[in-house]
Amino acid sequence: MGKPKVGLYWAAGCGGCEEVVVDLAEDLLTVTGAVDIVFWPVAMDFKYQDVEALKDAELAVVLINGAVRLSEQEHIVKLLRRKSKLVIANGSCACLGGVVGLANFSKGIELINRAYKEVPTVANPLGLTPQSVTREGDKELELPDFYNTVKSLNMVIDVDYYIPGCPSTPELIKDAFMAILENKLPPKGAVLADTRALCDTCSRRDTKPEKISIREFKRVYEIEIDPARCFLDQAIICLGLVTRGGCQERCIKANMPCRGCFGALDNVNDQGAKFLSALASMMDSNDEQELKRIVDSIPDPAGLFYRYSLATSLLRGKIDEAK
Amino acid sequence: MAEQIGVYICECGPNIKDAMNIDDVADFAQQLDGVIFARIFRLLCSQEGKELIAKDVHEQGLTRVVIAACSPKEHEHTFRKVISDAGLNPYMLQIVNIREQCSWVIKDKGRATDLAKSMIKAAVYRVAHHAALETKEIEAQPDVLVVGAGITGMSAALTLAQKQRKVYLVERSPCLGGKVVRYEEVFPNLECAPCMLEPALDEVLHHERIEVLTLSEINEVLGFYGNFIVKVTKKSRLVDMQACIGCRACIEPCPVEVSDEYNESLAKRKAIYFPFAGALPNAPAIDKEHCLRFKSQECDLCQKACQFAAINYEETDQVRELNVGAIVVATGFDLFDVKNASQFGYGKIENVYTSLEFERLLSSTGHTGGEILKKDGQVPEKVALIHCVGSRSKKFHEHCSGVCCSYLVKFAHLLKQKFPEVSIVDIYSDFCLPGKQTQKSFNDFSKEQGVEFVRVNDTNDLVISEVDGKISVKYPVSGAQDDKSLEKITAGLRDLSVDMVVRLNDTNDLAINEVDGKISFKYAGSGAQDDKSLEKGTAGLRDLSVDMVVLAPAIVGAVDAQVLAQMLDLTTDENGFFNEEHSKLSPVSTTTEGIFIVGCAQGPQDIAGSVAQGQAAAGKILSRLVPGEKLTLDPCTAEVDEDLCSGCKTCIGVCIYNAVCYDEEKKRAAVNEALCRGCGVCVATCPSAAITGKHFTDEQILQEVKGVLED
Amino acid sequence: MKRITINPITRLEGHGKIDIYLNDSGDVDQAYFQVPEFRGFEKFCEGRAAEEMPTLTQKICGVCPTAHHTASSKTLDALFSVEPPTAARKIREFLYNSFMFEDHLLHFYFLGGPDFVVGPNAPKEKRNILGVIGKVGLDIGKKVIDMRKRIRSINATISGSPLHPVHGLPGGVSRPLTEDDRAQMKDVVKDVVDFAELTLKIFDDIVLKNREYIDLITGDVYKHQTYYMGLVDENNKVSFYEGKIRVVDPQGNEFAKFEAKDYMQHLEEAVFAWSYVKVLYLKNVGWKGFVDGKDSGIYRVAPLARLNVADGMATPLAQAEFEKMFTTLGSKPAHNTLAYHWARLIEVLYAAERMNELVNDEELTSPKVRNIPSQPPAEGVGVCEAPRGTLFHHYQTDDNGIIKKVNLLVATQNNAAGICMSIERAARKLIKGGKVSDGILNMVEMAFRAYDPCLACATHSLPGDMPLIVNIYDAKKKLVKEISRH
Amino acid sequence: MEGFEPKLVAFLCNWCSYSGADSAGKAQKEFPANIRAVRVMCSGRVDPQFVLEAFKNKADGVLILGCHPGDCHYKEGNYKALRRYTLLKEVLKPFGIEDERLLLDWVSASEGNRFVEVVWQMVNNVKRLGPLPLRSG
Repeated sequence: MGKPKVGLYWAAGCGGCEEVVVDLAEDLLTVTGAVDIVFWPVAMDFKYQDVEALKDAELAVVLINGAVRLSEQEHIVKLLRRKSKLVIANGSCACLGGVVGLANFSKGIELINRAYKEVPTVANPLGLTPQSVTREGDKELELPDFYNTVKSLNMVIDVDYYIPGCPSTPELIKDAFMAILENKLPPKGAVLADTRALCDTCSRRDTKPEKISIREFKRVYEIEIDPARCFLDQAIICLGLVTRGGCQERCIKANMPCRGCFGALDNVNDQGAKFLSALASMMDSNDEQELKRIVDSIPDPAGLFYRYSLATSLLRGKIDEAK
Repeated sequence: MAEQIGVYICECGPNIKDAMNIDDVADFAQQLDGVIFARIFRLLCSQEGKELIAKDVHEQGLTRVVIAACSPKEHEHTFRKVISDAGLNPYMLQIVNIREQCSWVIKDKGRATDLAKSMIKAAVYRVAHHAALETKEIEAQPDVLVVGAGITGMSAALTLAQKQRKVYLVERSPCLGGKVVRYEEVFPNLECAPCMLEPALDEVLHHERIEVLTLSEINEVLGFYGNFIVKVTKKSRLVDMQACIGCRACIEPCPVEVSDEYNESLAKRKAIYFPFAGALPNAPAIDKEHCLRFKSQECDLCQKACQFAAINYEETDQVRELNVGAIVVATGFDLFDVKNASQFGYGKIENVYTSLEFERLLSSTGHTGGEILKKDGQVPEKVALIHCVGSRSKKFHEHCSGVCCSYLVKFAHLLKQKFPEVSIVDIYSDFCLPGKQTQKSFNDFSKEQGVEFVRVNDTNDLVISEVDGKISVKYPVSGAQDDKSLEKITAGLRDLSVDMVVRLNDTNDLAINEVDGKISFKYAGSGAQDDKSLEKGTAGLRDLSVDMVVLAPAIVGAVDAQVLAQMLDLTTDENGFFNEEHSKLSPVSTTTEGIFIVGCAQGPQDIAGSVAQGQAAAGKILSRLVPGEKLTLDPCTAEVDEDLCSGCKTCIGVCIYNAVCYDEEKKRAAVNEALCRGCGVCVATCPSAAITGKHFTDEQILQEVKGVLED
Repeated sequence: MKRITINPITRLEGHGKIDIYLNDSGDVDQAYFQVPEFRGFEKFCEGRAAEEMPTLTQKICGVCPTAHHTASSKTLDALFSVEPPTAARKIREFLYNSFMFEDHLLHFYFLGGPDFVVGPNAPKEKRNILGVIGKVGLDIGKKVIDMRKRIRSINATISGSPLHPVHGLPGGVSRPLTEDDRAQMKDVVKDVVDFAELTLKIFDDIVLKNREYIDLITGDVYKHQTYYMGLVDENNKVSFYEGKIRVVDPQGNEFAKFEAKDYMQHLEEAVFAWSYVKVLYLKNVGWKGFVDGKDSGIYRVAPLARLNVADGMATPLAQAEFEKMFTTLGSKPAHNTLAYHWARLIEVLYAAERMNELVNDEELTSPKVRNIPSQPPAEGVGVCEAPRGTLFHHYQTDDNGIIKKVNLLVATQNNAAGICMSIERAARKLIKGGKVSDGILNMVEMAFRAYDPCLACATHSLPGDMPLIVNIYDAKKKLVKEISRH
Repeated sequence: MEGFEPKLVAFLCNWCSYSGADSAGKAQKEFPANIRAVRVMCSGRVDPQFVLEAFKNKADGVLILGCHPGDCHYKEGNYKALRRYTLLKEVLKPFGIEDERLLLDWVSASEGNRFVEVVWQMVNNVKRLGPLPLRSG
């Protein structure tokens, strides 16, 4: 038999995670030497049709980045699931819903209306919005349906492994490929990154005191940020303590706090709630009014704590209106 | 192997049976995953009930048990013991409270039945995730360290010093007895304090299982209940206590004179000194700070004077490492520093004394040998006693020291005894005379002196009656009130008044100055005063003249309590007293298990209270730290999974018991099971879900949540 | 009637779909370019903290996140009325040029280039980077990969991540550069000009020396007379990071020149039920449908447009290439869509030269990289030239800096109308008598590929959906022929 | 909401509130069958995830009951609960979950009456709101 066949697909994600595959650089040549990439829309002309032509489970592995937002994406990831032995969710959107998951704080229709009817530059006297089917004279044009709720990949298909990150890193992707080639994969469902939170590898951990007492949270633009000291000790919200490591402290090195893109750890069901719990313990008051004041110094706590994980949070987003 | 869950439903006589369709409930339970049977029984807590369960555990090979009955508060322990005796781990049990929280409160039978079902379902879900827990035991050291050899520490030490147990009594000063031993007579019955203490001092000094370490201080405390390691520095006395007979020959020759802190700095002492006459142990100490030899001068006068070669300049400080199971903190109190309240003129004006200074004036072991004289050697004619100095005031300390009124009464009494002619002005805002005898002694002293404080504050004299549908309160008049409601009082009692009683709202509003050799007072008068000379007085400032003042400053925690608090992981309140674990239920325990706070270290106390607390702490220790026995630890503690812990330290800050610590080597958190109380705060806080709360794990709780909500 | 559905299109960032309708004689009756993707950033950014916008909006596109991050950071400067210190300005501009350099090269070698380097009719499994490497040789291939890697690594040093920068703050950047950083940057920058010139040489050898390609570029299959828009500096030279927006008409006369904050007076969006992409046009000319010429508000942006609106390039080597291109093409503005590829490489050279200027700038390593905002936030507009065209961010917040309203006009939206026209024109010119082949269809795709469109951006949605399929239907939508490219 | 019987989860601290519920029971004070009690050692043990899990599992409301401030068996556990609760309330806003669906309150071991009052109050509030419509689609 020939080299293992590999596919890469890009659903509702920014595509950065496919750039990361390109960032494998010389390793890309190694990988492409060891496998046959038979499907990679951004870089190659193999077509959707070619995928359908494949036998079931003919692909050794497919890397899918992006969440599921449209009917078309659901259709294709299901097709790929059928065609591939392994499915790896690549990046925050596929694993957690990602930033696009923040849309779950709104209803689908609100997003459409804002973009196509309300923004100041739009000239739309007829109040048109994109339709699944449009008749133009004798012609009929289709668009995929826009779902009300953003879903992570594993809400739509069975996922074997997860490589989180916004974006993921070439190192993690290379390791994943190597694990597959050398048949050294961990148990199904594993997240192929660190098992501990970012603090474990954070260069600032030792500056974090055993007790942090915060009476007012600071925003990154409000103060000069000490480049060596734990952000939380500067009253700046950093999600590093609730976020899986493996990102190489990209943000920390740039003197910016963690925003949680690698998602929570194995035993945590809700990244935002867990972070909330830890952060609240640092709020230095036992008085209700004072606590409210401290909480008010956090701008948009929900948007911040669920930055990447809203779609996969326990509540998945804003509840519906009462019937 | 598959789980074998047995469900028992107690009828609890009619209590449960009649409130729901108990058979439905049993049928329902029978269907649940892992349940091999659901039995209904008349009364599970009965002997037969217990035997039934035990029998099933054996014969049916139950692996887990669910008991739907009364509150776990009633019988969780009972049933744990039952299954554990039957060979099952006691934690493989879940109690369902279908009595207090179902049958007794849900009146609708159908609803009660449904609720019972979902409660049992939740318990079955939960119990399936229970883990066998082992009760751990740790070696415990029965010996005890007592810090402070005042009357409190000594009584704790004496209570503790039983067979197979050693007590280390650490005292910073050269002598035992703390403050009390320096009082002459103590209220209410004017016992002679030194005489009262003498036997105790003697017993402590010669007790075979009490090791007294004078001139010693704690520098470091490590470990936890049952296993503390304490570093103590024992400063050199430079006098061999065995050789010394206390002849005092060495004192006179010493050329150095320094202020005598043991006489409240009212007098001078030498560099080699006895804290006071009769201080025990009966040997002087050399104060290195002032001794010329230690200022690199040649002097050995004391050594020359000693007939017994007791003086040894070579003796050096030593550090002792003590291994003890518990620590009793009896560090006593200090007085509010009146210099911080300039209106009292303390420290600026002669003959203005604090109560402790006055005690030394009264004391036959004091520098005046008990003579109360003004600085000019004259006898005082008019003495003012002032209550609540720096206390019961938002400006300084808000608390009431509780003993000042009593000892001021004592002072008044002793003054009158010594100089019947002296007139006393007692300036107070309220009298606090708690306890069995103090009020009585107050009354007795007053009478015996012919002093009558004209103020009725006995509410037993109240007459409450109904007049025209309103409640009327009649009460005897007080001669000296500024209370508007008492304005219209008859002055009938006034004539009887001999000494003056001036009542102020806050004695901290006083201003005391010196005016041509006399001490002048200014105080806010209150309009209605029980004093002939002030009879027609209207509100405003009054002048009144005395020639000696005794202040009763607030009792506060020892000035350096903070230092010790840090070493012991204790906290102190705004008045410098150590915080107890629970103000009512655990007044001498602290949040650090095995460390107890007694006497004035815990809060203002009189002598009896202090002694009682010392003995209470001793009792708590004796009941748990039994020589030869191990300490058993509740297994329901938190546990850190090092493979998940990122060392973010969030858990450490939330534990008030200091049970979670940070391992600097591994960069991981670790829970000390001996200190953990199993509250689970750290479990809920850990952002990595790396901490498990045994027997209340996330999984167990979530299974229960799932169970109660499932349709 | 037959319908050819090209769904999806490939070697671009984003989802695209083409429907070509053939009349009974097999000629093109009508062609549609559709974008089947949408995400709705304008809405879900509402309620977020303003300072999070640079790292939120960059998720619009993983290919040009630096463009969104930069536009967003500049919008925050305006929102909080705070000027970044010079050092911060220069750090941002360096990063921006470094990013343009890398992004344009990605397109040439990975996306658009293969059409020329391996040829439009080459077998499809060759029409990709690996094919390019096969053609230009592994040495150059390794050079390409290595250069990209080194550029990404300095971008990471400057901004945190090689892909999604995180350093942007209102009034500056989160971290100053050290001399060590500068040394690392210099070590890369020393090679960028040579590399740009090497790439231009490859283009020269493979494309410009090839008669066929020249005819293709200058021929009328890929040609439209439109307005052009782009950012220029104070000397009307091409500028990526800041400047004024200049619009020229099809004859090259200045039609408008305006500040970012005035964008609403000049630009408007049309909505079509059959596509998720909103089509931008010049408000003051108006929407006349998918037609070119002076009377149609359709304008184009990105490399060729930027060169068309500018009087030249701010750096000498790029200036020379600028002149060479317009001489070769014989007109300015040049309307030849395929010339986008050429213009893109000239911008690569400009970026390389600009990086050299900045990396040696003393101020680059000044520790002062932030001015803390002192004004309450209110409203701000920010602009920069993304690789694929002019990019506008516009935010309104409450006093607490919580986003109330967002509007985003994104690079490819500017070109959407142009792309639609180009595809239809190419289809009309290339498909005759119902004859379609893989090569022909690829040449239809070349019409949009020249723009290097980012349809992710175009819809503030997520790029790159399905590969291109061509189905030919009859009028009753019966599949009569399925074209396989094997 | 006619005929709607909400399901409420009540996390009760072992020392005060659970005993409070028991004393209501011992006094045979009627309380609604809508309450599903879950015992925890301390209100400070209640992980915000539990609250969300309860909602996710179709709870229409969640109560957290602990010892009165100052009376916590673990000294400060209930304050930890209060801190989390205050922040959780704020975080829940954009999720559209009405304020009355989550309550933190204090019930001591002796306050059987108070327990019953708090519970009835909560049940009535949630009845007014109707079932919790979790996000669909």
